[in-house]
Amino acid sequence: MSSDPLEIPDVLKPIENLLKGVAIMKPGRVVALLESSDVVKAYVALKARYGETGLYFSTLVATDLKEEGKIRIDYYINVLEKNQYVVLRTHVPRDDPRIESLLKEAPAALPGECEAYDLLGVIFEGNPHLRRAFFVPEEVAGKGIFPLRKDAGV
Amino acid sequence: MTEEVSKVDKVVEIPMTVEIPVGPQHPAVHEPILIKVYAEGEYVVKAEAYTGYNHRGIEKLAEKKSFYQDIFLCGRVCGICNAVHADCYVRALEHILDKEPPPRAKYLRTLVMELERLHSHMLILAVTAEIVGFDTLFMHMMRDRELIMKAKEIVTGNRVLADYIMVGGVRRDLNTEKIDKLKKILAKVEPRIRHYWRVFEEDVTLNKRLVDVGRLTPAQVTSHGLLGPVARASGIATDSRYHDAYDAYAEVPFRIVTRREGDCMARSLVRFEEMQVSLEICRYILNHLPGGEAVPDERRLPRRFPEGEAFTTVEAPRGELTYYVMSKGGVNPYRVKIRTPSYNNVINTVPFYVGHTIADVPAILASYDPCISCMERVTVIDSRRGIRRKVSMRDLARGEA
Amino acid sequence: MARVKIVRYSPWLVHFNTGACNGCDIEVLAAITPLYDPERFGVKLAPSIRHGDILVVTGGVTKKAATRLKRLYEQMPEPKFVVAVGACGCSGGVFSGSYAMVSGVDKVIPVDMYVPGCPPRPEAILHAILKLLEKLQRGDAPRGRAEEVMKA
Amino acid sequence: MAKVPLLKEVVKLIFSKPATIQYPREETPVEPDARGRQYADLSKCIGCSLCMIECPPKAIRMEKIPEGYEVPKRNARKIYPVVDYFKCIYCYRCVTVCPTKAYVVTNEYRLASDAPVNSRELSLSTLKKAGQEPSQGKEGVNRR
Repeated sequence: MSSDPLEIPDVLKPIENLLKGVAIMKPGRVVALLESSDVVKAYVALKARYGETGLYFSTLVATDLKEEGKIRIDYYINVLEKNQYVVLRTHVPRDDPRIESLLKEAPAALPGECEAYDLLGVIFEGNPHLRRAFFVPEEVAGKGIFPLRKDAGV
Repeated sequence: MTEEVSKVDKVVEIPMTVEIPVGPQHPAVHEPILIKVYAEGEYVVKAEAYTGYNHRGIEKLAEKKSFYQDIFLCGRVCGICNAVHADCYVRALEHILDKEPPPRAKYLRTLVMELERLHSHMLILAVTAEIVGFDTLFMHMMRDRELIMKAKEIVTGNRVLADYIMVGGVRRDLNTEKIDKLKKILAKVEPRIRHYWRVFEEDVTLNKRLVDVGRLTPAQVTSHGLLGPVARASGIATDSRYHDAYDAYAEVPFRIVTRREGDCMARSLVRFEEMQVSLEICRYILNHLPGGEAVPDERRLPRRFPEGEAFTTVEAPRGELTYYVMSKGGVNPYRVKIRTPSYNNVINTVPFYVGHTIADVPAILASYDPCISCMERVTVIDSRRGIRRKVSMRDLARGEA
Repeated sequence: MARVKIVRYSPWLVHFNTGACNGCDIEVLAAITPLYDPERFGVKLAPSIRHGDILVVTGGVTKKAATRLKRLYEQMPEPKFVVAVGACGCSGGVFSGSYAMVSGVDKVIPVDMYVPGCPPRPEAILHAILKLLEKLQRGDAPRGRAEEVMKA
Repeated sequence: MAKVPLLKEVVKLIFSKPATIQYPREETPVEPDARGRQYADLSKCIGCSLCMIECPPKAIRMEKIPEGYEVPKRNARKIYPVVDYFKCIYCYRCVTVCPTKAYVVTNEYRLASDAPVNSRELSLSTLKKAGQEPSQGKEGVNRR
């Protein structure tokens, strides 16, 4: 993992000034480390560069990193023009996981955000569709348990 | 909003158990989903999706089971595209282990995945025919689909759930006798597919029900993250087989099928052309199968995995399927995230029902290829009289509700 | 008992997915297609639960689907029979132990015939239905009803 | 125009035989190596429990071999795996991880039953009872 600007791959050029670091995930995915407040800006910059039909939002992965006290959120974006996957990676604190919603810029983030809220309790500010029991059975959701957290005990 | 609701005179609830592979914890791939459609007269004014009936807690379960047990668990996320799920997960494991399967195994994996695409596309096209009221075509297509199921049985040992892919290779090999049998089956299937293709292109009923229905523009496709045949029918050339060139797709010749129209008919025709491409890939593989070992000794595979993470994609019959696997060492994965294509294709397209007639809703939904076996019944609520009644999807499609 | 006799000649199936992976669903669908043709035995898919005699349940029961399954079962006319299809339907299969599952169908409603397999072949589903018809021939009461009688 | 292919099809179908397989009067063709029920051959089993550990749905339980059977010496703990066919997903992981290749695989799929079925009888039938020949030879057995 390095923050050397010389190593910034071509595909990340539009968000160069927001980067905190760059890494590579197998097999050959470019990972851009960002502040949690910069994710929407980064997506907008990528969209401005590659165009509305030049990229699409693919997957949102939220992972509970219990030992570090953080929840990691990865946004996977497929840049069709460069034929490359870009991962916007950010961390939010585990006891108050809040992040701005990407819904306005990418409607495709809807199911991913709803799921991350229901299963891990990440709050996406500005997403009106968040609700518990989207997927989780009411019995579990009613107790305030987020099943994918490592200490959920289910 | 309130004004709008007061104008609404009919509320249609569709608890169709459409199988969305909704992925979160992933409910099964095919999830029963409830789409509530608010209609004004015959026209839809608002639609909402409710999900969770099929949420089986797979992602949590995957963290509790070992890496190898998860191969079989992932295969059971979706019964229809099971080999694709297993392949995606296994390739993630192979990236973590830094292991490369032998070329023969790569070809065999590709063969199984293409057979799966064939049977899945045939199923959804048959169901499309059934939903628009062409039952005979449904029965005929299902009859010929049995040939492909037979082919799958010959290769993998089971008609549906393949359980064929293992870290470092596949679990069964082909011999010349089996290859001959497969070639015969492919030769039988091809004229049938061409016949059905022609029926779809020329039949009056199908054309009336499918052409110009559920049109999507390329910008809608990318902004809403739609995948697979749905995206390709609108002119977006997205195909993981090309993006990632996994397994044997780097060596096997194939083409990405796209169309420009973006309506239900275009999606059906894209599927037909893809079946043609799949047949060609299968034939190429059977003719050019490399020699060597393909079956690893499962007793000698490493039990413990190193630390690492991998994100793999695969082109499932319904679109791009992604797996994220993270290992912190040991025998269990730390995180497995599954995002299935129907998850995007069904939930994100809910707003696009607005403006269509109620009878078109099932036809549009079928063209997104949710898993239809579960689309069972809908409830019609007449909000003036407050009466609810349940009708079948087919009656609804025929306008009898 | 007289009603059981009537059902014997032409039992109608109702198929319900309670959280299956669709593997069993497509095999149930395949079992009603021309190659297997259960209409030879008078078996056909009923359009609504209220016309059905045999409820074919595929998949392990998720907690959300369990209430729906119970309601459906109550809406069926007597006498009613239940066939659980697939490893998940029989016992929860590979999904047992998850927080979202109740597991097997028999945890929710009484089951008359189990069809193991993952997924069972269409022939296996036909075999199960034939076995159930044999049971009817002998005049066995459905399990669900017998239990209700015992309770009363 | 559109009528032509359908008309041809109709004529063809009128003169063709029905596609239906007359099950159960007629056996349906099943591949000889299709994955059907499997059970442990106790003359080879060493009671190592690996299949139980690896089984994805945890369908295998290790049980004590009852009295009166001649147990091979290698099976020191005198235990054997019992497969619960209601839980089994027929993935054959147990078959492939077995260190002594003790599992017997068949293509038997007609397992429907109204009471739980498992492999206890089948497995025990592969062992000699004190002073008797083992009752081998089940339908469609092919060994790996």
